[in-house]
Amino acid sequence: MSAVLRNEPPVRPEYVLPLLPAPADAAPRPYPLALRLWRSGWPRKLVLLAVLAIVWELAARWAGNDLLLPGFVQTARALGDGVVSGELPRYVGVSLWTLLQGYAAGVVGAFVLTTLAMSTRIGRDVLETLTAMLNPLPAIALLPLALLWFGLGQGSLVFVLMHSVLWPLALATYAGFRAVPETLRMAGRNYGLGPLAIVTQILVPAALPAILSGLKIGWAFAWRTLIAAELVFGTTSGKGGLGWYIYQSRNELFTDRVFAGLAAVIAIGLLFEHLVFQSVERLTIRRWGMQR
Amino acid sequence: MSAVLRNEPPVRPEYVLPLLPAPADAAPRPYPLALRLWRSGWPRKLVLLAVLAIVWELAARWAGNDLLLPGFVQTARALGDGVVSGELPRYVGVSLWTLLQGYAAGVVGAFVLTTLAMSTRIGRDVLETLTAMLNPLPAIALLPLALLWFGLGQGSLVFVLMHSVLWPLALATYAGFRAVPETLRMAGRNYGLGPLAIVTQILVPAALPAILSGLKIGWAFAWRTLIAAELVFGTTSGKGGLGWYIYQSRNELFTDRVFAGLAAVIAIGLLFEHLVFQSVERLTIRRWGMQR
Amino acid sequence: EGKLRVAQQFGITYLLLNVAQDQKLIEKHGQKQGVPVSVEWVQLSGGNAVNDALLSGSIDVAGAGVGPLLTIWDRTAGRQNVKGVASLGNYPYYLVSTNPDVKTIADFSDKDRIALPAVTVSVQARFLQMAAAKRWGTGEYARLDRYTQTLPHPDAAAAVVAGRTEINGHFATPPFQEQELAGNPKAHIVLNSYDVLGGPSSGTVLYATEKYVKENPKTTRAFIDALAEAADIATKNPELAADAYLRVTKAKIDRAFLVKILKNPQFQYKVAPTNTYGLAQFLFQAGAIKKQPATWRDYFFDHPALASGS
Amino acid sequence: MNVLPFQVVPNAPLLRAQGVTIEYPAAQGVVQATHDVSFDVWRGDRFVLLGPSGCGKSTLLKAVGGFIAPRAGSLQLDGRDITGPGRDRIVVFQEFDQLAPWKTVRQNVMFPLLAGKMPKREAEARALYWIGKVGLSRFLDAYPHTLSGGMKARVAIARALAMQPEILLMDEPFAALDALTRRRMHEELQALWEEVRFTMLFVTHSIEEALVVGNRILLLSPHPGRVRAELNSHQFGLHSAGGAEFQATAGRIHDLLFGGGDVADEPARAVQS
Amino acid sequence: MNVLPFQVVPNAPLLRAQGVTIEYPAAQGVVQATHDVSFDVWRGDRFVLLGPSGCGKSTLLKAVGGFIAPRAGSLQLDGRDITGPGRDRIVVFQEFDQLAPWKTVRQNVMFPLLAGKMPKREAEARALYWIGKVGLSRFLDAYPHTLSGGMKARVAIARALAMQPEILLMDEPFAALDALTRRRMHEELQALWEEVRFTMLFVTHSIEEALVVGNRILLLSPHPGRVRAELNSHQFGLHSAGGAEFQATAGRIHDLLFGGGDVADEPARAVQS
Ligand SMILES: Nc1ncnc2c1ncn2[C@@H]1O[C@H](COP(=O)(O)OP(=O)(O)OP(=O)(O)O)[C@@H](O)[C@H]1O
Ligand SMILES: Nc1ncnc2c1ncn2[C@@H]1O[C@H](COP(=O)(O)OP(=O)(O)OP(=O)(O)O)[C@@H](O)[C@H]1O
Ligand SMILES: [Mg+2]
Ligand SMILES: [Mg+2]
Repeated sequence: MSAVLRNEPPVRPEYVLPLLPAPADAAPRPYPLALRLWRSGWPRKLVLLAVLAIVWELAARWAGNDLLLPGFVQTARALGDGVVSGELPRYVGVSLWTLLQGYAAGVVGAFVLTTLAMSTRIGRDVLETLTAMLNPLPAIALLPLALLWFGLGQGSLVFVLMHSVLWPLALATYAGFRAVPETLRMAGRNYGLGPLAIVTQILVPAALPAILSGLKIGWAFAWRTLIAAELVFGTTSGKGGLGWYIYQSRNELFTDRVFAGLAAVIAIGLLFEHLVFQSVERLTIRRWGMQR
Repeated sequence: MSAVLRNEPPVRPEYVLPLLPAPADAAPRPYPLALRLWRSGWPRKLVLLAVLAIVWELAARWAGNDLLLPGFVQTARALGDGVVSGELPRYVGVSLWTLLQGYAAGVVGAFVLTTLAMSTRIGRDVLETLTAMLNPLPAIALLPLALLWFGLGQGSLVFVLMHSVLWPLALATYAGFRAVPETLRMAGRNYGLGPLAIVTQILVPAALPAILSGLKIGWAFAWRTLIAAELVFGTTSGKGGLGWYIYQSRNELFTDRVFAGLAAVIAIGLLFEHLVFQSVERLTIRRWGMQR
Repeated sequence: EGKLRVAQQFGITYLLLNVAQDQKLIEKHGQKQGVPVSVEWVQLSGGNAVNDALLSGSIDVAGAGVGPLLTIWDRTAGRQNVKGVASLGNYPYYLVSTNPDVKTIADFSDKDRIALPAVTVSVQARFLQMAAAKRWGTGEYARLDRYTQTLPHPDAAAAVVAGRTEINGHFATPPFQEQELAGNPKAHIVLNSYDVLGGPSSGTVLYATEKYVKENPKTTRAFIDALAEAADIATKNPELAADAYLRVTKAKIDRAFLVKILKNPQFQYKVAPTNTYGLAQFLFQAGAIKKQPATWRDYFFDHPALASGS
Repeated sequence: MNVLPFQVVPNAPLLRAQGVTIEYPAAQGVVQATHDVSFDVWRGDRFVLLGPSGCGKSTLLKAVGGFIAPRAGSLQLDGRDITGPGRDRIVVFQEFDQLAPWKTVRQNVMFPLLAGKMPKREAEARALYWIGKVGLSRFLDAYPHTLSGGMKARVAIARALAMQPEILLMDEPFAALDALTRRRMHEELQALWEEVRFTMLFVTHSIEEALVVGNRILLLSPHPGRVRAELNSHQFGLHSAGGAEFQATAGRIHDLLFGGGDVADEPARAVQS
Repeated sequence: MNVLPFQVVPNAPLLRAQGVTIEYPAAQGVVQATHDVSFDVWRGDRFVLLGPSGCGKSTLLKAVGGFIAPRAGSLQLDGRDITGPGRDRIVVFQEFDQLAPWKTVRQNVMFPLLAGKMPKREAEARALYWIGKVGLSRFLDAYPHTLSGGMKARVAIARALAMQPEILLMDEPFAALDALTRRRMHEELQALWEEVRFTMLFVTHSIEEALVVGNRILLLSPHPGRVRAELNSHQFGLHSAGGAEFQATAGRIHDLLFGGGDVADEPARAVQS
């Protein structure tokens, strides 16, 4: 430290100010529209999507092999045709309905498992062991069980979907639950909440960031599984979903339709991410200051 | 409130005690061996595994259909044969090696993506958009790309594995990063840490519970994908892995071998869960009081 | 020249390839042609993976059903121009049912579920449609589709052998059909693909891109010659073929059972395509392919060994 | 909300701690937080735990709250062992994160009331009353993360007071408050006590606060906490702060705590205030 | 560690806040935390921010730390605008969770030293020294979650002091400490200041502490924080607490803060102490 700093700070005169009236808190001043739009993320993401589309198109042209990798334009055309003919929306509808059932089953299962795990030691052992055992199992392992228990069709599909949602969601939720601050948990117990109420009223909201990321992962894996599983079983002719559409197009080497089907998956994924997950985040954890 | 309570508490005499010497902190008194073992979880989990095995065996006997659902005993025998003949360990070795490569690639990718996302707004847009778009895509969507870029074999497998690890891990990590308390982040910035150092020295340890759950999920899905993808990408001259073994056994209607292969997956999953993940948890987040 | 990557799928229908590999016939015939051939054998599952591998240049010759050949021929016309190289022999596909009431395809009802590797698009599904078209008229070809159900062969076979599930029918492929017939006393043949097509017909074929065949005429020739010799061996000496199969595929199937299957008089080991044009025409009528082949030669490369094809 | 409403035994203490030793397991060995602590709290007491940082005050409070089981000794409430937490003993924790981040100030205060099956309207009215008392009426619908440290502490206080529990366990509730706000809190606490006559166990590190708020003070030694003395302070009230007797008692407590006997783990400098 | 080591301008203040208004966005509207606050801090000052709970003290400190940008007005350090956080201004936050839970006490104190490229041995020696000063030598290898509230606060203080920063920003660092420990901290702070002559910005809600620790005190009004007065307290030191002048000044500050003018958002009761 330099010697100059050794100087005492100067002694300054004191002063007292009359107290100004407190200004009223203002309503938020809106930013200019353009800036607001840009900050909202939509335009930035649209630009990003456009860039991705261009990269894809260029890559496809460069590969020059449209049976293997059709370009963006070709895919968009196939997608447009599929939508106009009403074929694609129908497939999407079938898939989405199955998906939602399997997803819901998985969410309920994860909730039950993690609740048990938080309440009892044996529940905890069960959860840890079952996730470690069953999570790595591919869907084909479940096929025989599904056939025996549910027979063909919807039931088996829902079962397999549940398998793909349940474990990752249970893992994420469980990790989130266990990271909830001890003080919050103690407060909940202090107010006489029972084990179930502790879970629903303390752990779930406090672990919501982890649960939401689990839900997103589960959602994505449900799609992956659905597309794969609709090919393997559960399709009775004519009543197939998006996976069937993709499989059939692939069998007939209509690769642009395959990609159109996948583009539909992507579009639904983006829609869900923005309409559902991000809205939920904005209304909950972001609002609560639990996430930046 | 009853009237009795209105009474003032009695005035009691004061007292001062001589200060006793402070007892030295003791080393932890070990619990009896049996209790310690039980609490360590191993015996409980072994009992649980035994129960599961019995349930499986009973279910299989009840179904009485060993082509669809062989029992535990039959599977164990097939597993034993496979291990003794050295066939299964070889397949496991091949699969494990591929898996570790794909897993490592996915982890590195997730780290890069989330680091970018925490440092720049465009990185954030990229991460959010890419995960929402690509995560739901089944591996078949990547097949053409993989074939074009890597051809048949190891390269493509690693690519597809990376796809299955990258997105869920990135999602979980990103959610974990964003839930890190603001104060910790501010402390890090206060000490002049750059963006990368903030990530490695503040965000990663602070978000470790979320990251670990992402790693577990990624690990499980890498297995699922591997088993499925080994069939698609095939084997060259007998160098297949576990997925191929399962596929071939399935084609030959040796359902017990199929289940033996799956049992190997389960066994590896349990081993990894306990030897790797739970050890890491014990040495880190549990020790740091970040997880119950 | 001199390099050959062959993709095959699982099953007895690829027997000729197994024999050629086991006996090193391609290398032998390459020598005869004056090119040392190095062969790489790739195992893939599913016609789609095979097609993708072929189109991406990861393999040179692909093995799959006649259906996929026609599709890829149709779709690559004017681009890669994929055509057949050789047939892998004629094998009957049986439609097996465990429902005693089902004697012919007309007896199927809502109580029945017929497993197919892929409804409407697999070759088995096409055979079923052809049978329906024959019986009820061309417009009614899709009549049985609603009883069909996608299920991979092994799972379907397990279900048929074991009973206990809704699956009581399976349009299969060797050796699953033989296993079903052997494993479940109630299982019986309802339909034989030979009957649909009016005689023995090729099930599985090999195909390649025009580019490869043009650039590697000698290798291609050596390959086809080798297959022809393998067909010869299989016809004359099924035991040897069975051993080759077991050695190459490391399959655990019982040898005696395998030999019995291979000795099935309906099996014909030959490289010339047989009776494929009927299917091609049907596919065109059903709209599955857009181009009408004038003859079977449209979708096969020329080769003397195939001259007797149809 | 009464514990044993008709069996009140005015001749026995409500809370009885006997030889309470509490330990935490740690990597190198166990850490003793308190050693052989005994004290009695009578119905209506405003009982203060006073001691240096790290002496086990929070630990004792949590044990009474039912969150920690003592390693040795017994903790009895109305003659029965404490086995777990309960609505009869409402705790204000020392940490700021005791508020639910997903609830507004109003919801946070209403939460335990609703959990006790109080009708919504009544809970709301009570919550509003107490939020007003702690001076946060303007922040009714603010989420905790938008509050300052002291404001969070005040919400926690309001939440506990709104419960009007029979036993109130408070862990340095006013540490983050400025002089005036703290004084207002003292007054509110006093007024509520006059009205309800709850029993209070109060942790503080301020000698003055102990004298003003409490009627009886337990002095704990530095780590691990052992009983140093138990003193009366019922003679001091809100307005005695300046008086000579008050100063003398404060000085005496200071000497008891820091002057003689065992010293803190670092050699304490002479205290010269 | 010096900011501009050779350009010291002793005739200008080191830190200059001019018309600083800070706002937080909130759902219903913006919340003004401070309004038009101006003050100058000179090199070597121990400048105290004093004001009621929720008046924006922490907010001001974070703004000086570079974590929040003012909505209006300017904050200048050595003539240049503050644009972000930096190692020249070490902050002790009000929250307990400023310690890294994954580091032991020792590692937590060493962390910023190592981040500044100090050799490991030197960092360790310095950490040990300061951990000793805050009385936690016995807890060197303890993880934060095993510490009491006051112990966590002390680790944060040791960490900041070990940095020997040129500017120290402390937000109610001693709020969770008992009288003796707090006094010891005052002494350590004083000793360090004598040695290094750092500049300090210190938030407290205790008038006595402000007088003892600071040489100049900025009084802020209740929410939103506006400047009420700026007073000198360099005449008071560690040992003046009892004196008459001290008491008089404390009383004056009390009146300025709570007595007249604007009142807190709840009608304040008469203060009678
Ligand atoms: N979770 C824990 N694990 C291990 N040790 C702990 C834990 N919590 C507290 N301790 C130890 O117990 C002792 C007492 O802690 P406690 O929190 O009860 O102190 P306190 O009297 O409340 O102190 P303060 O006034 O600083 O809050 C301390 O030495 C601390 O290190
Ligand atoms: N993150 C935030 N979002 C919105 N408003 C906030 C935020 N942090 C603080 N505020 C508001 O700003 C005002 C000042 O808060 P600040 O934390 O600076 O007070 P303080 O003077 O430090 O009070 P205390 O002594 O209680 O800690 C308060 O009214 C508070 O509601
Ligand atoms: Mg404490
Ligand atoms: Mg503050």
